[in-house]
Amino acid sequence: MNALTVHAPVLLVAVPLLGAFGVPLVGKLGRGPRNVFVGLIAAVTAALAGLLAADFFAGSGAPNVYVLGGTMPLPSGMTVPIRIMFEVDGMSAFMTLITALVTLTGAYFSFSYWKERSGGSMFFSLFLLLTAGIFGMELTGDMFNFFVFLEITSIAACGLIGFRVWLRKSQEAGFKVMTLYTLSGLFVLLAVALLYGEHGGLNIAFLAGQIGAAGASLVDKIALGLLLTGLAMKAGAVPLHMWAPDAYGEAPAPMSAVLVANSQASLYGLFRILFTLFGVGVTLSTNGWILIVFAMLTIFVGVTMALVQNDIKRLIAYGAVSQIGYMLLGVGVGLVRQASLVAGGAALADSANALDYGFVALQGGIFHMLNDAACIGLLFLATGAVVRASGTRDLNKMGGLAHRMMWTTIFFIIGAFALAGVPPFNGFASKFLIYEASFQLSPFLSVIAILSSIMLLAVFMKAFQGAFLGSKAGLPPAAGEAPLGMLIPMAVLAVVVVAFGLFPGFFVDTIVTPAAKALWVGRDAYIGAVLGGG
Amino acid sequence: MRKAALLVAFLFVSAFLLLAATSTRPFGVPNDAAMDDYFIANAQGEVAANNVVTAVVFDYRGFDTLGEATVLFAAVVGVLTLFRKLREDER
Amino acid sequence: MNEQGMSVIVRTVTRLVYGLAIVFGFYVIMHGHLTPGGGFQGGAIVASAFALLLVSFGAAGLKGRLNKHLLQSLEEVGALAFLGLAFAGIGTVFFYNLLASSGSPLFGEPVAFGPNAGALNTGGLVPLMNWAVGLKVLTGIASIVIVMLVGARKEETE
Amino acid sequence: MGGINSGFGAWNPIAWTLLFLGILIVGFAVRSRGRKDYKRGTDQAQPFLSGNPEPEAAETLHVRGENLYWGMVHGLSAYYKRVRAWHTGILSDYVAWFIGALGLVFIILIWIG
Amino acid sequence: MNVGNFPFVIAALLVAFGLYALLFKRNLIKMVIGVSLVETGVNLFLVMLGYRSGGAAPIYTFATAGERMVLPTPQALTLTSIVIGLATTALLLSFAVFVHRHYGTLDVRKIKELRG
Repeated sequence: MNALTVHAPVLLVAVPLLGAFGVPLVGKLGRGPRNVFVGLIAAVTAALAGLLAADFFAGSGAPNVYVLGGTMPLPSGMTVPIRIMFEVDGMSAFMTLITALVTLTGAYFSFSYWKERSGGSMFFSLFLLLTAGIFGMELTGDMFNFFVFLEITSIAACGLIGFRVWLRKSQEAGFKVMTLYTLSGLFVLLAVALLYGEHGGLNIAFLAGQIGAAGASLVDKIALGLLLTGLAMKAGAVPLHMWAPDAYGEAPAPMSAVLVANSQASLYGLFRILFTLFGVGVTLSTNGWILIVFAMLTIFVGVTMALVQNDIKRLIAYGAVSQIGYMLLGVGVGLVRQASLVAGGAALADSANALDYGFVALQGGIFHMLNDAACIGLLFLATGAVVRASGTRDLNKMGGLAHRMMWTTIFFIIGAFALAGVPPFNGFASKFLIYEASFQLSPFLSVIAILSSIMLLAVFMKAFQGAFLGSKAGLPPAAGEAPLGMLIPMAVLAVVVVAFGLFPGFFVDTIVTPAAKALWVGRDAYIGAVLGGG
Repeated sequence: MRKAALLVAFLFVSAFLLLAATSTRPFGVPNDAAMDDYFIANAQGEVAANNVVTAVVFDYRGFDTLGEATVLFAAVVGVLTLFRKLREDER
Repeated sequence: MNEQGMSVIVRTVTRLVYGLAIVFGFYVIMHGHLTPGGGFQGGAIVASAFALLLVSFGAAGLKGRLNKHLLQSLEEVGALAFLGLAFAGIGTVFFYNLLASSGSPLFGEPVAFGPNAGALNTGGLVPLMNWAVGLKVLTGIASIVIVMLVGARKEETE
Repeated sequence: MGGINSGFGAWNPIAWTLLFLGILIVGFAVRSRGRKDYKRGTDQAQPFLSGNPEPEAAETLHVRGENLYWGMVHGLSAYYKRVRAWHTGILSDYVAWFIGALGLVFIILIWIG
Repeated sequence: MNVGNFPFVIAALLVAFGLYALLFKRNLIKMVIGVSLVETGVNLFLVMLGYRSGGAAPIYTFATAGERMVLPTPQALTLTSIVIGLATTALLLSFAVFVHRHYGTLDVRKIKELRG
């Protein structure tokens, strides 16, 4: 048991990889063994993530380091780490929970969703590769290793987007998304190269120590710009969001949810760069304002574009884009507040200002990542069931599905209300924190955020009215309730949504606050865990 | 008009790239080579490999190599996925 | 490039060369821990030999020479072997090179410091990983080339 | 347990849900004291569309998704014309936005910040 | 002889050329070429970072005693990124094949069904 918790970080990457390499071989035995294998791998991965998170959140909160191929972080007498290492702090553990939730439900949803498709084993192989890449992005403590996992997610995601070869739009989306992903990945690589040439190291903690000691040079700032833009692109922030509706809309329904988790992993990388790599010592308040401008554009443009979509998956996809903005808003407000506090010489001790509005904003933004993953996952799965039942994605040709599929309707309503921030669901809990904190920075921000949230409810009501309401006269005769294999994952996500909505305090105290502290005050601990002392 | 704005943005980015290239340390004199000197000094002792680059690729940074093999695997699976044989109802 | 491939000169030269290229590729894989090169480079060389076959003989000339499904299965085997070698040291830590200079008869010999001729029997897990990666890369690139060529061929005829 | 506190505001979903349930109970209590002479199956159950007969065809029974919020989109048409023209599906424009944003971020980070 | 930063400037110019091709070329294949140009520039920059003036290849088999060697890490990183570039290029090209199969054109300005 103890050995398992010690090796959990690397097993989180290695087990999905094992599954991905093995699926094509197991798939030769037929669909049954393949599904059992994939289900087993997904369950084991989720269990490992839960184990890792439970072990961390029960522990002292100090980051634990896993050195790959070596026993100690630093060889004797060295000040620079030479091996790749995984570093798990509150934020990483929190993100692994999100990814585990989305990938598990997506995998089990896919079993009945892909029953009558060709190339199923390739589908699951790509899915497991995507899972492994996301976990690696969230756990690694090495810049170049982060880039490698970024590329793994890019290629696997594009393979999944273009999976339905017979749809011309999917191929178009695949080419566009692949080009943009590759470009952003190359900019990240260029930034890594600049940092390596400047400091002669690749470990995030080492680089953070160097930059914190010497201050950010010009080359460091250019690398920061490259990283910021590249990761914002991969997270889908307006005006770099154009690929996102194509990707989420054209990918198979369960994979759209996983793609959202992928965007959130890039968002995590962005936060890691801004808070840890270019952290408290050299944080420029302009960083926070860049994030806030991205966030405002993302929230407003995403929602307003969603309102005029007539393709239901594209509508949900624009809703997902707008939700990325709320996370950016919360964390950007926290970054600006942190920079001003540091500039004012105030101590960031969490006891002193645990309820400082910057910290609350961080809590809200981070909590909203989890809520958004659950709600968007629920909505995409429900949309997949709807599209499968009605045989079309055009809202003008749908209608009356509520007569035939009651449970899907209920799940869709829950997801829509939760994502639009209707109390008492979980979306409101996190948006509440974001509103109140951003109001302290500038009322304008929270006004825009609240208005867009209301507009998002209108957007989902449009989807709901177009797809579910109306007479059953226009329904295709085959349209019926989704099979149980698709309903159970939706039910799991719905339960998660309601639980987070009814007991937000519990989850905020147990898992969100450590993650927020990791960004708010955790920089020295992150560096010290590798370099010693700090 | 649109093309002009594009050109301006492109020139800006290129200018900043050139700025980065010129303001980094000069060619041939590394800033801080402690990590690489460690590799050169200890590759034979720890990995027992004469080729230091291979020692780095497969031992010190072996996990990157695993990820690299994974990327290649993902690309192969992706290409095979695109060119796979479709069922009749999927044409 | 028509169905029969290219002219007789090219095909003759290919017959002479491609075996040589494959042998050289495997040499590069085998001596990855001693000389420049390694699994990726050697695998790419072998795959380039296959690509040479494809270009000169065309997809039709490849029948019976290369089996696509065999290539794919071999690629998965190579990837799994690499992962398994990474798992070998999980007793200590993932990717722990437990064979290096352990005195075991398999690649376990320690090497003297400083320039030396080098012995093939050194490097611990590194040569094994070279073999796994080499197998994976040559099969992977070869299958990519074959599949894309055949797909593009179908594109032309359509 | 349950509630969250943002330093100057608090939100306790349990309390609000209970309050909502209480209001619901009161509403049902009031409703139960209503008239009892409503009969199903009679003309009372028929919808009264200002005297017109009830339409039969599906498209007249259901407002399609596109027509919903037509007025709002129409009112915002000036904004929507611009923002939809912005979303040309051309890959070069996506790359152009990427490059432009990169240049702006460089300017902000290096000249201002 | 001291060449200053001239090699880095060459790499940056390669990246700029790739970006130019991505921005101003209409053909999908040319855009893929632009992507791989950017990639080549980045790889060149990365591998040049490892050069130590007067250094030899970091391989002890043929080395002479007491010789200073160039940094091995950038070479390893470049090997990785080259393979990654191969993978992305292969996937991009096969996507281009299918886009042409569906749309009958490779002009990027005609492939815009996913807009709005």
